Amino acid sequence: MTTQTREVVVNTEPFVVNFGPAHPSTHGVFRMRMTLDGEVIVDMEPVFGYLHRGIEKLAEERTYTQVIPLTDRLDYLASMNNNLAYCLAVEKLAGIAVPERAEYIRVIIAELQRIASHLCAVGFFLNDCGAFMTPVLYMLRERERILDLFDMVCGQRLTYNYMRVGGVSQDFPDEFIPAVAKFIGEMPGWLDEYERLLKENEILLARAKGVGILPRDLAINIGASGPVLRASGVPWDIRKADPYSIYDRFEFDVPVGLAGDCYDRYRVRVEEMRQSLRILRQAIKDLPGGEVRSQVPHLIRPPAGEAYGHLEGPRGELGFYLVSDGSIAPYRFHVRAPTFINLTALSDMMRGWKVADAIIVFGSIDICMGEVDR
Amino acid sequence: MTLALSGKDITKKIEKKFPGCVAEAAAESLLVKGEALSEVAAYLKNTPGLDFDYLTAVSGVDYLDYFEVVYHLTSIKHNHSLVLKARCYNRENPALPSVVSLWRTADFQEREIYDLLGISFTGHPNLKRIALWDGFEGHPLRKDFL
Amino acid sequence: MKFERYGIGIAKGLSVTIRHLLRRPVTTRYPEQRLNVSRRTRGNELIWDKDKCTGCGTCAKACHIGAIHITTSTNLVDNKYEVQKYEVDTGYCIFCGLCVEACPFEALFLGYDYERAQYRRNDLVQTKETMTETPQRKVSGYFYPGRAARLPRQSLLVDNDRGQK
Amino acid sequence: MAMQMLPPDWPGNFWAHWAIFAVAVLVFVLLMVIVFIWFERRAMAVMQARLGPNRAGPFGLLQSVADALKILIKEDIIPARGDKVVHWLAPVVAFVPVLLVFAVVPFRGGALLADLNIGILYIVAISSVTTVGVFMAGWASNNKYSTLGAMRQVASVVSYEIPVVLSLVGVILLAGSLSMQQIVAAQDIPFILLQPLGFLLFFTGALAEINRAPFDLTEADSELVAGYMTEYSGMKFGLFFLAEYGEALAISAIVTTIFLGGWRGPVLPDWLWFLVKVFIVFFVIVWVRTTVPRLRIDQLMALAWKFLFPLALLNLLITAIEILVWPAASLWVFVPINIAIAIVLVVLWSRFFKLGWGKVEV
Repeated sequence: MTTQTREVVVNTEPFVVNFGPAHPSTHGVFRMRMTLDGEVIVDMEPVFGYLHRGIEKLAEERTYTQVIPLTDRLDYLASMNNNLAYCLAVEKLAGIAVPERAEYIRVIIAELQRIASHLCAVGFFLNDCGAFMTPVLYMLRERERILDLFDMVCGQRLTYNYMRVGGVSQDFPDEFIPAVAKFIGEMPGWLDEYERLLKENEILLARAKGVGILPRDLAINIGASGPVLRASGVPWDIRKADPYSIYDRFEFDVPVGLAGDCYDRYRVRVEEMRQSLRILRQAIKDLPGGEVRSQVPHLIRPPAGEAYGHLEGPRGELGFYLVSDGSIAPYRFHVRAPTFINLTALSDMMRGWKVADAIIVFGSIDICMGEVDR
Repeated sequence: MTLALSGKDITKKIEKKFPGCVAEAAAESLLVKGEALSEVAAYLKNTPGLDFDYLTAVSGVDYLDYFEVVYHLTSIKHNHSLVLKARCYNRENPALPSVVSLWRTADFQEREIYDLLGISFTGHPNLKRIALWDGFEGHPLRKDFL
Repeated sequence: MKFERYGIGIAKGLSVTIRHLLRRPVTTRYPEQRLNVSRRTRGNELIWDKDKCTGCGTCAKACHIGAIHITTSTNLVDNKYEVQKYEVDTGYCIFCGLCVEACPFEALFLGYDYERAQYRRNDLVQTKETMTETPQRKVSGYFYPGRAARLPRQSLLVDNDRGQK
Repeated sequence: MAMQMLPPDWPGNFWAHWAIFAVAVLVFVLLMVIVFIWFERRAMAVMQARLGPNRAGPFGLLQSVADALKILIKEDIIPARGDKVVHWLAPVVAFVPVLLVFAVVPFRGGALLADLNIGILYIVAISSVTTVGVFMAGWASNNKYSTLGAMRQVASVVSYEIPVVLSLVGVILLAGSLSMQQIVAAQDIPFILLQPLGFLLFFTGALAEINRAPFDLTEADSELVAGYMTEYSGMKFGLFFLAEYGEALAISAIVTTIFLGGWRGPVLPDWLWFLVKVFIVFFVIVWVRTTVPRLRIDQLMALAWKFLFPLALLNLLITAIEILVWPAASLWVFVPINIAIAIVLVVLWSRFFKLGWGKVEV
């Protein structure tokens, strides 16, 4: 990648622009204080906390089951994965076994949620590149199919509150499996059409290739995770590295980018959607019968101790660090939010690029403010 | 499968290098004295056998008579993980050395612990509140915050 | 910008959008056309079965916001407390369904209706009288598969169902 | 089709002609802008698998009228420390040139307000005055986003003026005169076939000048909120909106007149041909806007100077050679030749056209 060095002849004086909390493309309330020299970004300082609700303090006065609706509100675009990560942490803490059918149901739901969340990420990223609302609307149409399935399973479209410690709250209705099978059959077709819309578009290539590069060692050093880390060439996926629940029974591969620029992050997310479809096909095929929830008292009282349960969410490694003092409420509830940590290198990735690139780099990290501010 | 290294066999290695800095070695975690934190952390990151190059999570806990900061370390190369802990006992202004120079992922996380729990990290590039506005007094996640 | 693809990528994109001219729009016109909601939908009201309820208050304890206010008489009539006041402040309630799951006597259900917006905040408070099951105020099949069977089938976008008139 | 040409001063004396056509142009532009706004929202909606406006009036036809009324009633905020007079004047300076452009566009059977013999030169001159209005808006709003947007607009219009003008010169060579009447008269073969490269260059350049589709940098909503229009509300914003769609209408009318043979057409009455062609060109503009992402400002510049400008010169050279060397040959022979040349040139030029990657060491 050639960089032209430019000695400043005319001494322009950089001015500070606030890409403020209420800005059309900040995916929520997030402020970027940018010092600009003309169009070029000299420095950028992220400011957040506008959506801070103190979820970690709230969780300390709720029982282990009552915390689940709170985890819905963390990363509201992938709340099934939040529920699942929390339940994995509590099950590790209290040593609760999960029946076979519940494990399969959890994998099916988590992978559907990953596709829905990646659709959001890709749609909003392409919209930030300027394609006027078309990718977002195609994306919403695809995501609508998945939300219908979730509505059928748990009655809600965004805050599901579906997983429980020890399994899931309700079993699938009998028309769910045919609907998912139909979805898995059609989705690759829709995905191909979605890709043909913008995948090789020259203007998108020009805008996204080589822009906002996160080098490999910086990606590891800032603790990035998920598509952001994998796009920089690090094949680290918790489902493969530390397989939780029954992910070791499915074979799928982990797409890895090369250059770590915005285009690679976009490509890695689209490839991951295809891999999720592959997992779904295998999970649907051998879904066993049986119980969906193990015998767990309504007020779970895990032994005093601590546990760190994590899973591979669509945005990265989502972890819950729980400390229990033997009472019915968690003593300390800490969320390892992937997008909060992926933002650490945002200013390094933006320095030197133009204002238009800042929006694309920010969009390609695919943050969710509910999780960043907690 | 990420192999969770137990505190005991790591202690032997560390005791050889830095005698007397390991306060207590439990089965799956390793408690280090506050002031020896940066050397041990540097040692864990740079020695070829261990090389924990990926700090997954930094979490602060308020146990009323002391504050505890928990570092979840992972090594991407060897796929093993370790839980490192450090405590600070005085409640007025608890302080710990910052590990931002080793892992930049601690930058935002330490700022958040400073903001919500009040533990200040010496050596942090810009230690100021991250989730709350600057004029806010008090640290909400402390047990005695009402 | 490398144009060595000579604008083929742009042409492919244009072919996708033009093809949509021949397809039916996916959206439904809400007031005229309505989609059938899921049989387990957590509608924005609660339905309470007076005679099955023993006044034990488990639902009030299960609610993590304290939206259910219940006061019962102190005497035990054929091992049931007579419930004097049973109110749900749907302004606070987030419809998570934990109370419905917690009720040991199947006396509490979530509603099927989703159009309960009010103009004043205290109209949102459901009192004992406005919580009984009526033909308009149907019960959703959440957590009770038996009741779900009576509700109409959900219209799924996967089956290209745009809802009926 | 016999070309019944209306006499230039049709109803006798000059002033009656001027009055009738001035009113005709005003009504035409305002009515067509209202229909265009509805047409664009409807066309984009269908292309995005949704419905588009369908509540106000049958098929949502009164939607843009409702928008216009809403904007009229809206409060008109003037930024406190902005330059009030310039802020008030900017929308007028941006909208009036758009109306002036229609003075030379022949509507039906040669009926037009003023049959200037320098038709195209007049159009190119007038259409660049809107940029002054836009920059006044950017400066007067005392808002960082507006200034950035306005500067981008000036930079893009200045650099796209040259390829646009050069591609028009190719057409003038073929038609032999600047006046729009003669150009339409000379188009036995629509110039789009004779000048395919010229059409491509003009269309791309024109899109950039009215900052639509891939070049809508100035009010790129994902970056600069609404560019130079950020501080405008009420009727002033309405005027800017009118100006934007008026320019789109102007470009469609110019492309129809110059490249698609204006009002000439086999079966349908001539005024209908003009409308159909204008709507086809506008549909292409809307179609491109729905699909294609936005260019960055430095890529926009590089495209103008390194890609369109050399190609425009080459196109001019080739057209000139063709005219000088084979004046007698029937023009149909040139159609395949020109199309082949256009393809070869685009392929050849895009082979080694590469943008700087825009990362500046800071």
